[in-house]
Amino acid sequence: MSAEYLFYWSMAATGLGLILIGLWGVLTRKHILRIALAFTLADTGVNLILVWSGFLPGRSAPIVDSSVTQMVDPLPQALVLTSIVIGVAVAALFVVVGVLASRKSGSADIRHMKELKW
Amino acid sequence: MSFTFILAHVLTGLGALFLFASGVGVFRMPDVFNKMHAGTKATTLGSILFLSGLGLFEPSWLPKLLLVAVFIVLTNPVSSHALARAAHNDASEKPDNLVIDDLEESKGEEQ
Amino acid sequence: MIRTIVGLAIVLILMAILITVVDDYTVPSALSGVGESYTETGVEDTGSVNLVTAVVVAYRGLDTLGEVVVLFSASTAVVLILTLIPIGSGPTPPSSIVSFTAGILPSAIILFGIYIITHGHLSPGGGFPGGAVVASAFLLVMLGSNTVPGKSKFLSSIESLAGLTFGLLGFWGMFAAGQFLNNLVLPAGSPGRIISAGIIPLISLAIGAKVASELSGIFSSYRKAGGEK
Amino acid sequence: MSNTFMVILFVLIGGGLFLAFLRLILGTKATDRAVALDTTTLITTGFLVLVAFLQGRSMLLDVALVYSVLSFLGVLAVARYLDGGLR
Amino acid sequence: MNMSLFAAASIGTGVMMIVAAVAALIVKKLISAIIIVGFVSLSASLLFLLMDAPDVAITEASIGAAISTVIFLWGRGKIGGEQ
Amino acid sequence: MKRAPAVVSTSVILMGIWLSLTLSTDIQEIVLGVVVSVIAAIATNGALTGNLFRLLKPRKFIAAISYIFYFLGQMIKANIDVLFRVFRPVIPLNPGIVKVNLNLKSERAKVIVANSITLTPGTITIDIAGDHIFVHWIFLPDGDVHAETQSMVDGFAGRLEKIFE
Repeated sequence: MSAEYLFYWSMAATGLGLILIGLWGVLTRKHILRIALAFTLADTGVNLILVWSGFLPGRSAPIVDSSVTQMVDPLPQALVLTSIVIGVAVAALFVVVGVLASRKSGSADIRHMKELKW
Repeated sequence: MSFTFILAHVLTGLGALFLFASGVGVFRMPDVFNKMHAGTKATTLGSILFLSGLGLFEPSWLPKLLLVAVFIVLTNPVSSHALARAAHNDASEKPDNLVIDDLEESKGEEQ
Repeated sequence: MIRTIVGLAIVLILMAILITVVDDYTVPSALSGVGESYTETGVEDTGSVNLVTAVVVAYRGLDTLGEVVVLFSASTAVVLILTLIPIGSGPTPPSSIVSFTAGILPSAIILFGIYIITHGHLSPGGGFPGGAVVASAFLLVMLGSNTVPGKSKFLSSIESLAGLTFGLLGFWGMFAAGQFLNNLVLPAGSPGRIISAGIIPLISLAIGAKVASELSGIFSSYRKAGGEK
Repeated sequence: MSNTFMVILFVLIGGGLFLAFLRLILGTKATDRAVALDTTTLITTGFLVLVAFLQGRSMLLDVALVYSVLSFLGVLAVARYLDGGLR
Repeated sequence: MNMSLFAAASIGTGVMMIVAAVAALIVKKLISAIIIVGFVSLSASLLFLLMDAPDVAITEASIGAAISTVIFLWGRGKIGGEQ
Repeated sequence: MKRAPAVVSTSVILMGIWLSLTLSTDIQEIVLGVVVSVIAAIATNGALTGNLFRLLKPRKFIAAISYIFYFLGQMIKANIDVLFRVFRPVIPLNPGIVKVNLNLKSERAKVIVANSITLTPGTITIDIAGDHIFVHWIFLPDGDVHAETQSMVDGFAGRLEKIFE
């Protein structure tokens, strides 16, 4: 149980935990905005896992400098960078559609949004 | 052990102590206005001391750290004031342990 | 109740699967092949000191263009749907302290956002976070007032111009160097200065303007749907 | 900076952060939570600067700057919402 | 030495994030949940910095702190709370 | 052209911010910084600082410096107060909101006073309405509460009046 080991795995555990909690929230909550919040949490967890997949403890950030010799993988970070901005646009869309649906059905509870069922 | 070195230690230590005190205050104080007393004053001075102390350890960073500190001094009281006003305006959020409340009276006069 | 139990069961099953997947995984000691080659040759290839920006803008520039299109369609959808929602009762006016602060701070925040955008190839940052910071300045203006902004021709023209710039820079690379979004149609310069890394700063500016105008457009249409008191 | 001093700084800042976090989770009213959010973000700004210092790279300070400016905006947004300014 | 401090910091932040995520889903008022999710986003930014990803940290801070909070608050204002 | 001094002083301040952001004296950085800060100052009409040239008279400059030191002294006092308060087993509390006058014309001066009060011993500003300011005390002072609060507010307002006249 070296410090490196704990450092590396705590990140993965956090990301995984957030994904699972977000999934649980999406499955069990009833208020539409609560589901959107759970979705955002799962999104954060996925981003953490993606960045973690390119992370090596003891190396430095991928910005070249005279003092830097070994760097972490820049590719997952680049993917996550775009994913975060997309995430907020999708969350905005989620909220707006939720507001519209709750206006149509008269309640924010998803059990009352019958017309969205197929 | 130069003077700057000792001063840097003292400033960072005091700053961290004030940040800790703000956490304790926010945790222990009973209502929202009193929480705000701890959460605003102690974090502001704590951040200034902590950042300038670290700036003495690494003098080339000092301008940027002071910029962060100035931003905190400018913005922290404003957000705290906005929260206080919101807490007072909202009936369900307002604490009930106030000895004197002139603001409530002047609101009553307006209506 | 049954929903909670079923949800918990599904989550637990998924957790067991994930744990078995990562069970025999150890802390790696080297990067994957792609990452290794990016870190080794990134600076010579693109001239950008910040390798993440190099990947976002140069190596994977086409993906970023698609991503900007996704952002554009999402924000267009938001603005369209917002017109279907009935207009509300309008916000209350802020206190004079908040409105004064919201009047003075935006110039500093915009300067800061432009710093993040233009130094994307030198320090952490780039078009996406810088654009978000510039949009936050707009958000601060919105929080410090209770009026509805006028019809923003300026915002939409900035938005179109930024998208057009991105596309044209890409085609310039295609015609001059035979590759869409070729980075080195401009000289790479000496790494570590502002004018270096080919067209990366220009594309960062385009992305920043695009992101800032999209997010500001979302905020301004929220405010319009809120109505006026 | 000696190791002992660094540990002391970590313990003090982490302790403050944890206590403010507890108030964020337990706080009975929404404004209590908002005050706790304000405090946690400011303590975390200090923490970010400390991390940048330990890694010895001045460019990481940009993160702390963005963090402090935008966390102010987040708290202000919550306050304005509670005040009826975001309708 | 740095490594063990960073390990402690990442474990502490991770525990806080998990607890806050659960709290955000079970807390009564939606406005409290929005505030707590804002905290989770900001802590994620700290974790990204510890994972040597300053670009991602800056983006997460700039998006998660103000912009997504405002979007959710607006939706809360338009829909109304639970019950 | 009435705003020209304000625009010039704002761009100077923004240039200072830019230099401390970049931590570099490369000629390209400086040229870009001048361009960006002038554009930002013109676009926001010099709102960041207002006209700073008025402060260049020696009397006002000294007043500004003395205000800063007075404020820093009060702030350190406030923090020692908070420090000793939060670690007591039972926190001494006697809270109340007091309304006092604030006779300042300039909006900027009012905001500075309100923010200073928030950062100094035992008080935060709750609201400003017209010429009145509402102050929350964590522990109400002995004797006449309104007179005490008025003298505390005037401590700031009187010093600021010298600068903003």
